Amino acid sequence: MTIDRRRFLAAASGGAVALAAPSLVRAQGAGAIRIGEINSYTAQPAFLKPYRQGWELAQAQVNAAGGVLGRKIETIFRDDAGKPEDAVRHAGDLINAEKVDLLSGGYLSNVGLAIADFAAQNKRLYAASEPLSDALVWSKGNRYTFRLRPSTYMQAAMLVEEAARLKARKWALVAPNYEYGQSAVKWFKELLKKARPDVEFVAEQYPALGRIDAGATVQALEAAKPDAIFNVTFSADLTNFVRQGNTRGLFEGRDVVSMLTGEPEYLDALGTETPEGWIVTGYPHADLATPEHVRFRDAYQARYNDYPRLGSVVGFDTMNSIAAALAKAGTTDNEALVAAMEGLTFPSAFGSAEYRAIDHQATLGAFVGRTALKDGKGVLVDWRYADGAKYLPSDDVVKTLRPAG
Amino acid sequence: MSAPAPSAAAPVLAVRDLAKSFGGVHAVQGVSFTVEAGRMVALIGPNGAGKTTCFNMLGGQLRPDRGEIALKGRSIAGLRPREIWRLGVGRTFQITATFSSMTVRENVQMALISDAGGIWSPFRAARAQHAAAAEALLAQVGMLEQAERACGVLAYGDLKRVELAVALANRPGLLLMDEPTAGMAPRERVALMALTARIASETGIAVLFTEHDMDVVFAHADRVIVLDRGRLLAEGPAEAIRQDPQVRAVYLGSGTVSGGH
Amino acid sequence: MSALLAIAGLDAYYGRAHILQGVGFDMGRGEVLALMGRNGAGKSTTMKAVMGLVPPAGGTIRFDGQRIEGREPFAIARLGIGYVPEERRIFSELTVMENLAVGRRPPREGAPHWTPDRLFALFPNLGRMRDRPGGAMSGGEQQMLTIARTLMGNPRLLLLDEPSEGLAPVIVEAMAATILRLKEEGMSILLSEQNLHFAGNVADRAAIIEKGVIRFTGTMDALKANEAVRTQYLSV
Amino acid sequence: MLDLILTQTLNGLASASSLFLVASGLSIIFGVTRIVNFAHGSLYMLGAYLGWTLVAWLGPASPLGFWGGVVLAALLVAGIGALIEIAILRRIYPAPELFQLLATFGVVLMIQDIALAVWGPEDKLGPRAPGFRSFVILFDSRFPSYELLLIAIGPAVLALLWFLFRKTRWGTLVRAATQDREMVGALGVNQRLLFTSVFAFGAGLAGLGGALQLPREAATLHMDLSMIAEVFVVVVVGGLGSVAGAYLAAVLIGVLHAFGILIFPKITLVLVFLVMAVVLVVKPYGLLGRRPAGQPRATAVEPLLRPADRATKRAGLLALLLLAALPLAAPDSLLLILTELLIFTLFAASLHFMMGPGGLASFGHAAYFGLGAYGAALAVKWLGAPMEPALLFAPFLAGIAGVVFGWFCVRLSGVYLAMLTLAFAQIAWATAFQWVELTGGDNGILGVWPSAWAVSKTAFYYLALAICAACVLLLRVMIFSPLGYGLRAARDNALRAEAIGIDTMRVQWAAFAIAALAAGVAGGLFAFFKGSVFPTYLAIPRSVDALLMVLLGGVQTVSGPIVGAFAYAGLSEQLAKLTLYWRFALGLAIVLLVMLFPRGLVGGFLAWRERLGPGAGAR
Repeated sequence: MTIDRRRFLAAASGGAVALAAPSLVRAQGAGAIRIGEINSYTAQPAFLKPYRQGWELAQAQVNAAGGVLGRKIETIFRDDAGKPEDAVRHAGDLINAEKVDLLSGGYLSNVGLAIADFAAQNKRLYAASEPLSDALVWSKGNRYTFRLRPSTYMQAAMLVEEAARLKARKWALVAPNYEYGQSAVKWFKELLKKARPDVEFVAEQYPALGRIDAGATVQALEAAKPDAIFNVTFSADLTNFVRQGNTRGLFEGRDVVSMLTGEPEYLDALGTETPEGWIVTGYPHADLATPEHVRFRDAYQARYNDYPRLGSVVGFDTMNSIAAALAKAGTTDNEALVAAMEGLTFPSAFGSAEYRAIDHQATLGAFVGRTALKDGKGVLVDWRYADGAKYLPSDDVVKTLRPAG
Repeated sequence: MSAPAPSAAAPVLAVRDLAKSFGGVHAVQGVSFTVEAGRMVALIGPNGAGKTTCFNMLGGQLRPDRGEIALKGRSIAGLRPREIWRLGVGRTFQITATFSSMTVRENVQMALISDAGGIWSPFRAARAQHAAAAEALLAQVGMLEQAERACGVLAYGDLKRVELAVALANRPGLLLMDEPTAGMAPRERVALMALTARIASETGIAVLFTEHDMDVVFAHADRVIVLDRGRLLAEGPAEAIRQDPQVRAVYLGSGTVSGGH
Repeated sequence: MSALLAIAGLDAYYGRAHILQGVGFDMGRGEVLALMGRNGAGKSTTMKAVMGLVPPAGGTIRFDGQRIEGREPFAIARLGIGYVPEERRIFSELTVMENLAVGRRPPREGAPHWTPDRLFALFPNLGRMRDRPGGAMSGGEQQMLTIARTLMGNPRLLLLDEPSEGLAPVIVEAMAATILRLKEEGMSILLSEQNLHFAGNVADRAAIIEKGVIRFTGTMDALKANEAVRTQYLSV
Repeated sequence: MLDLILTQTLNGLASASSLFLVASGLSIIFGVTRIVNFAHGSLYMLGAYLGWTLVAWLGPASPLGFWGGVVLAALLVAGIGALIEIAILRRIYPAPELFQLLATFGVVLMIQDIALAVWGPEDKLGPRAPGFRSFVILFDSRFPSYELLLIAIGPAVLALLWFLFRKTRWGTLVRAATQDREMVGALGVNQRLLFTSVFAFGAGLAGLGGALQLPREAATLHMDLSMIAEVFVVVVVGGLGSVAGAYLAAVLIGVLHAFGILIFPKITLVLVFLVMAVVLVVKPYGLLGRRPAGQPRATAVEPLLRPADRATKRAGLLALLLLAALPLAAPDSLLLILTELLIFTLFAASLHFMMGPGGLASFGHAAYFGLGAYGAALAVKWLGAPMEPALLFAPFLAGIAGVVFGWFCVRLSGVYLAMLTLAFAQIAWATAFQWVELTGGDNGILGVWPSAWAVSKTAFYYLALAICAACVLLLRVMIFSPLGYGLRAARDNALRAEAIGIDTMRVQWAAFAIAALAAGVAGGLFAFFKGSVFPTYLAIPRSVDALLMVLLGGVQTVSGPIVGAFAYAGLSEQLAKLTLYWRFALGLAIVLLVMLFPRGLVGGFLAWRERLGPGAGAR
């Protein structure tokens, strides 16, 4: 169990802003548009510190350009500590006490689902930035919820494309035992089986999130003698898993396909332990030279004297997409906002993307490549951009997947 | 209070061949004795002689390995304390056992409520139940003036009297008193035992007590049972026991330092 | 020569109950003083206050001329006061030898020096059960062990709280003999007692306490002669 | 297959070592001070973080730098332990067990924020140990040599501890103090120093355990509570105070984990707590533990419990009227806060019922709250029930759990009982967490919204007020009924209670079930209030919330839980708004409250009123 970080909002994250909010309101005139942003700031700091910085960069840019609808944008940050219970609590507080206009955020999939359900009940727009669960827009999708990042389905599809080309027939799987892990494994198995009917899955491990017993887990995978491994763990679980796997030679002579591992937030933590040649989704922050990205990276570097992580991009893009929706709707009325969001094209650090009207999923893509060790740091090499729009099922299939319509 | 008629012929308590061991140590081995209605019987002996073990088997706190305990002809060996109590055995403890979060009156009420089988009513106020009967018992032991005090603040001697009132709440035929005067001043000892003797003779209760104070034993016991190393060493009227050379050797000593003037 | 132990105006509370109300008496070196009184009169509390186990609310306690009230128990013990509590409180999980080891302190000037061997001479029973856990001993043996354990600290003053309570008469006689032996060694002993016979056998002087106040001090003979005091505070 | 069994056994043994180091420290501290040190996991975490810093500073590549850093970290943690003992625990040894536990929980909160401030939120992966970077080939597979080292360290420390406790004077004194600390002092041993040294020693073991983890896993801010939960299991399974038992249990749990991963990869958590419950049911004092010997020194004398006097009754009625009138004036946000407070008040009152009059300290009361919530949610999800019947199903499920768990729990008392309740709560939590098909696991169950008439905040507020007030009053009536008296009788003196015909166990069992039922009502309301249920509803922090509310209010007063619920929930709410480091502040507040109000707020108030004079009136 994780520690009780209930109402930890004040601590590492948005407390100062939340506290200072009344004075800010006065300083900027009473008309600021208020966004209630809930995220696992303390539970997943590696991703969410950059996320918040990216967010604040975008907000500063929007406000510097005169805001939206002639009003500034202001964000109340709340920490859910990785617990859906706390997220729901904050959502209620943000709407009822802080009187925010809309909700955003969410890192863990279960947290995202909880906020989405709350948003639907309370008829508030919820711009889900990071939670990857497909259920968020499909099986449990609702009118008020939109999601920015490529879902587990999309990322699984991107990875399966590579995995299907491997010779490996016997696969072992390891995934955190909650919504994101379960859904990633489900799609990976389904899609890979479709692409390669000859594969079989010989071992599956589901450590509880944040509690992996890495040595025993590695041994259990090793015992199944797979040709390849599909990994979904991330953060501290990933670090511990990789170290034990390296020592025990689990990855030697085996292909490893791994979701999210190419993101700088997780590669940085691995440092010299970074395994080479894993097929991963990620973000080549140093090498990506599109004009949009360079502009973003320079601004970020200038403001924070640090390179952006993927979290920075997600925060930046979420904020910008909300601003774009507000501008398009011309009002903060949530029903109008929902209408504006459907089919909204918005600028992103990876180029422009769209919130699909059919399932509220954005078409933002991800980078697929291989891990490598360079100067003691993990990097993403041989990468390509996989456009999200290309990794979604056909509209007919989507309609069956999304009962909410 | 209705009581069985005193009868010397039928013993209230008849113990036969009682035995108990703890991991190879024979704490009590084959002890037999009887206690008659209206009589005060003292159980004495050196430390470790088996008095408390004996008492705990009579009260149900311990299960005997062997032997028979008959209460008015009915076997109670191996029954639980609460079952034994329901059959009419009152008990006081060496270290007084009362309910500290209740007043003196409530302590007695508690016993009366339990006696009436009224524990399992969750929605009535307990304070109103059996109040008069509780006060009558307290009057009997001379504690009525202190009825509203907390047991936690009572003097030791008073606590012993409360315990006596509680032990009498189920109109027992047999009263077991483990070291009833331990830790009391001499004057209090006499008062308590005189009170007990009076109640015993008035109501025909049989009383069995253990005691270290030989003054108390020889002043109040109708009969004395001496245990030594788990066995019955001697049994008889107080005066005979006091003179018994065997008892003097293992227990009473020369009498120079510890009473029995 | 000043008194070994001089108590004056000692006040102590248990919660809100005023247990000691200005207790005062002196004790000479090599003397055995019996502190007498009924249960709850304040005997044990007086001893605990001397030992620092009950914080005195007022008054002074001098040991060998030195003020000791308010000090911690271990500091008081190190000055040479040994305490044998009423409930014995031996370490039941520890063996006889280990129990003695806990009490061991360096030799002390002006006090007999005790070793396990010397103690086993005094309590032959204990010598036969050196490795027996304290919990597996009879009440009388435990009482002997608790005294032996305290003696290992080589005290100059021994506080014996109700040494005869709850013991069989024969053991009580042995206890009296032990106290007399210790007295021969030059030990000063303060004992609390309800039993006049026992006190009469071992003590030089008596102090009678009643409701936290000292009502009488004098020699044992004076007490025996004073019928009025005996009946008022002690007698049957 | 055999190879795998052997390797997994070794993996289990390696995990067991750190577990054992931490557990033995906890066990030793408990043995002497009788304090269940909740902060022991925090000391373990500090060991890891300090180790990380020191090793980096001394040079991770050289053996001296690495091992020197590890040892230094352990010593530093020992010093921190000494500091905690001197500054806090030393002052509260006479307080009741649970209060001490509460104080150490305050320390947990403080250390969490301190660690966050010092090391930041990122995980810290330590370097590999020099000389143990690689692996050996065992049973045809690679086995890290560092894990082998860990396997050896466990028994080595066990042997060292045995020697220390059996063959040194310090050990003899510690064992003596375990039994009777006051007597040890009266024999001339500076027992304060002894206690401090024991605490420091135990803390040092935890620190060493933490520092030794560095090459295995990253130091994170979550280490503390996840370790303490496991260590509690180990210590309780092994037997509180038994070092050898702790080793045995650590090995058992470690190996169980390793094989659980092979056989039941999805229910490893349930498995561990299930084993704990089974051990406690079969051997209530643990594998090598013994029934606490002898008399508990200075048994707490419980104060008189009297029905409310007229002034209190009036105040209560007034408060109720005020609450009823509030929606006329209060904004929605305040109503939401109050609705939550009302639900927590019932939750606290339900725990108080068994803990105060019953003397049954539950450490896992969240189980019944959570099962109530899940009862309601499952009824909605699987049976499609509307709110009204679902609200009835909530206490039903919680009550059944109360009846089943209670049957086992009332056979124990004190810390052992608290630990068994914790084990059951963890089973319930782990089930909710890992039985994904039924409960949705970590995703929880969403869409548990009230019926149309109760959707508005005002309507739901009135619903909560009516149900909570009725239940709290009912609990109050029960406290003063014969059953409540019987319950207090069983607590005050079980020997006497049995000797006057009271079936103490059955009475306590009933109280347990009633408390569970009431907590279930609160949980059911909470589910509809929030619209969703999650495993966190049954987790340790929620149980601690309940304990805090009851203890802060005062266990031995009837109004305590009500005051405590408002005080605690209000306090944490306000602190969160006032300071960035609210956990530190809350922890500090808890520690101070424990030191200043050992009888709780209401208890303290009553004592104060009593001191004003006899004329001030009864309770």
